[in-house]
Amino acid sequence: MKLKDWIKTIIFYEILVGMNATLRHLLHYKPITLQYPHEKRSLPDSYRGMLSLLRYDDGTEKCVGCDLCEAACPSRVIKVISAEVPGEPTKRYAKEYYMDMTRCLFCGLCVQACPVDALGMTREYEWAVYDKRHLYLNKEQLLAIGDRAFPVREKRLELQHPNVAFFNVAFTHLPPKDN
Amino acid sequence: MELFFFYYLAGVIILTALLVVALRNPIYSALSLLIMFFHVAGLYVTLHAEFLAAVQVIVYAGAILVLYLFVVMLLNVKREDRYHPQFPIGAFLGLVIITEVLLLAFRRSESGTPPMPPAGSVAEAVGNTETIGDVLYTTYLFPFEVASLILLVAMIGAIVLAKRDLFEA
Amino acid sequence: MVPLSYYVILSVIVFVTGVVGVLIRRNIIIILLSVELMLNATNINFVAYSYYFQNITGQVFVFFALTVAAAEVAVGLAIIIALYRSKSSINVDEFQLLKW
Amino acid sequence: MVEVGVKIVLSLTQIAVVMGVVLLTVMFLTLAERKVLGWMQDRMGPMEVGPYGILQPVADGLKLFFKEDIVPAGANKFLFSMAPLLALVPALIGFAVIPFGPDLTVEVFGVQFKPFVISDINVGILYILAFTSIGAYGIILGGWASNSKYSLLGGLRSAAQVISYELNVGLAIVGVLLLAGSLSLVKITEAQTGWFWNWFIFAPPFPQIFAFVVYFISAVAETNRLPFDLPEAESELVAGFFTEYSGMRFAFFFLAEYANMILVSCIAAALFLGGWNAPAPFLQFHGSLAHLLWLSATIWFAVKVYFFLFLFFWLRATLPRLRYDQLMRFGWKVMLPIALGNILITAIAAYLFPRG
Repeated sequence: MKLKDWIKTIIFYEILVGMNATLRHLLHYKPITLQYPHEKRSLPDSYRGMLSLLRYDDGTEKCVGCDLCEAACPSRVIKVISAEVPGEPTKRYAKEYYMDMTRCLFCGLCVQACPVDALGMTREYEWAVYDKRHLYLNKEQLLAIGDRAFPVREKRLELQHPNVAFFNVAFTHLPPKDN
Repeated sequence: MELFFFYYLAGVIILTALLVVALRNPIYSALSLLIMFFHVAGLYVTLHAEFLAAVQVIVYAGAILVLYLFVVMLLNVKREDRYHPQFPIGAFLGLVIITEVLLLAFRRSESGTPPMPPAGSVAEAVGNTETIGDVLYTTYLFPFEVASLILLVAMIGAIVLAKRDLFEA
Repeated sequence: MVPLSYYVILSVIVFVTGVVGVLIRRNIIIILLSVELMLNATNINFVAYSYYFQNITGQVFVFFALTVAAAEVAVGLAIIIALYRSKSSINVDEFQLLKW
Repeated sequence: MVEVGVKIVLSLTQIAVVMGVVLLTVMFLTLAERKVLGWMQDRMGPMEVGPYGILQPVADGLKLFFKEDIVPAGANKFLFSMAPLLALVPALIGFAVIPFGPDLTVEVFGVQFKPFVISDINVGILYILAFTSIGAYGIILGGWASNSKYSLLGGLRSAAQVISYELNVGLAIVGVLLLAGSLSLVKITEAQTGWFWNWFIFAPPFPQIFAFVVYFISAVAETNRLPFDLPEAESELVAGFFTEYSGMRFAFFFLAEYANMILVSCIAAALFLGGWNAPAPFLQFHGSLAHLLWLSATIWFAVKVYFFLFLFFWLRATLPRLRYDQLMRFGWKVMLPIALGNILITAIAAYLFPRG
């Protein structure tokens, strides 16, 4: 056993095994690289990319200005200034809504915190800009992202329950779907 | 042609030798010594001692001077500001010796300079390296062994001197 | 052809430069470099005489001089490092414990 | 006088051709290294510039040429500018004694001219060793003059490493010199003509295989390539001694590294693998095609050199970097005794079975 180890050291056995491995990869060359700008990966649906604000199908904003996303955010990305809907004292909406995307770490906690499903994570990730200030997004920009990323909004049916769908006032004219 | 080469090499050797002594920054001194070693090697080549020229560059420039640079950088000494106060005495002594030798060299005693070696002489014909090897391993075998012993002693001595905690460990 | 005396003069000038360097410099590293200068001066002489007298012995002795120079450098630099450790200086004026 | 002129013109042409080939090879190597490394790691390597990225070296060269030339504050400007040259010149100057093809003599305008070796001096190997030892100055001075601690550490490490491994290179070569009985690379190559068992790596009295392994490992260490790239270890010392360099000065260090790789490959091919000799005599042009011998000979030489260069990349793709104390211990306690023992045994073998 001693002699065997010694001979292995002399002929660089371990190194030769390693070199064999690298040479095999050279001869059976199957690259796993994607030529990124020319070809792109197909992303999973649950990909956590750029954040966006969503609308209902009739165009009204989903956001009710409850500030829960701001509270949930660990990096203090979100800033909400909520206000009453003029003329309807029971309803509120986000008068201003800012996201500082330079600090966002795409954890998705705000999306989970939102009671009305007003936030969504898109599959956009190509957000390189020359000026950091371009990543400080306001409500219009976030809504535009949402419109771009979710042209057809599938309603989550469980939210149609009257107890849950208290805020979904804009959909009252639609008949509830049965499961 | 040979005279021209000699003047060039000798001029650079003298200039760099003066710079070694005169420059304040030890690194610059070591670098002028490097240039001098190269020109001395060139001088050896004109004297048909190619083997020595190569050894000169390998040993002096490649090993010894790198060690000097190593120590200079290791100690990171600030540049020395003044020469030694015995500067005038040194300069005077140097001048005296130089004038003496120049006088002796130009006096041309009756023996004179030796005759020029004939072209295609022994050292060129056999090949410089072979000749040196022959002499080194036959006539001067004993000095050669002594030299190797000196190197061994120097190696041990250097380790003992430079090792910080040789006897504590 | 270059007369032999030219080589002698060159070697003497370099040698004296080395001597003056040892005398006037206070940085111990440069003093060692000056010693190298002197060794090289003798080597030039050896090689020149070896060529003009067609005797290879001169070159053999240059070879030995190289060996001795290498040994000298190794020990000398070790001494310098040891001195620097104890005195934090390489100025020869500060090493005067044996001075009366 | 005319003869001297013709001689000078011929030599200059030869030098220009060799330098051109070396620099072209360096250009090709920068691309080949990235491609080979990529393929070995299931990547693609550079793909953007030109078809399959083959114009990448040109793009790199242009980028480096037009980059801003930065001299760090507090740097020693003179030495900072000198260091890249001190690194590059010794690497290129060594090619003067490499025989790229058979030892032909052509007469051009009454001047004897050897087209495949710039200068056949009788201490060729010592000449190369002398100038490669100068390469350490470029590294150590570049590190010192940058006025940066990373550079200084890289430079000092490199100087220690290069000096230690140069010794092993020299000692590994001695065995070959004993068998060949000459220091001239042309004569050493000529001593290996015939079948491949005449190559010194398999030579009959005592095969120099151990010397070859010691030489190759030491050569990898001396050129600061992985797995011995401690002087420029990216993850530890940023980039070692050329951390502060940019633009053309950086390019010079880069060129020096690759030129050194080619140089040690050429020496390995000439000393151990028979230089321009084919493995078997019938693999060269012979008979009616004998006047084309130089063509097949240079091709064989190039094949051997490129095999070594590929080996450099292969090792880089396979092995992790050594620790510094491991590197030093390996050099002094493993490589040096093996090289010395090889000299001893080769000397005895050469005495008992003298060649030819």
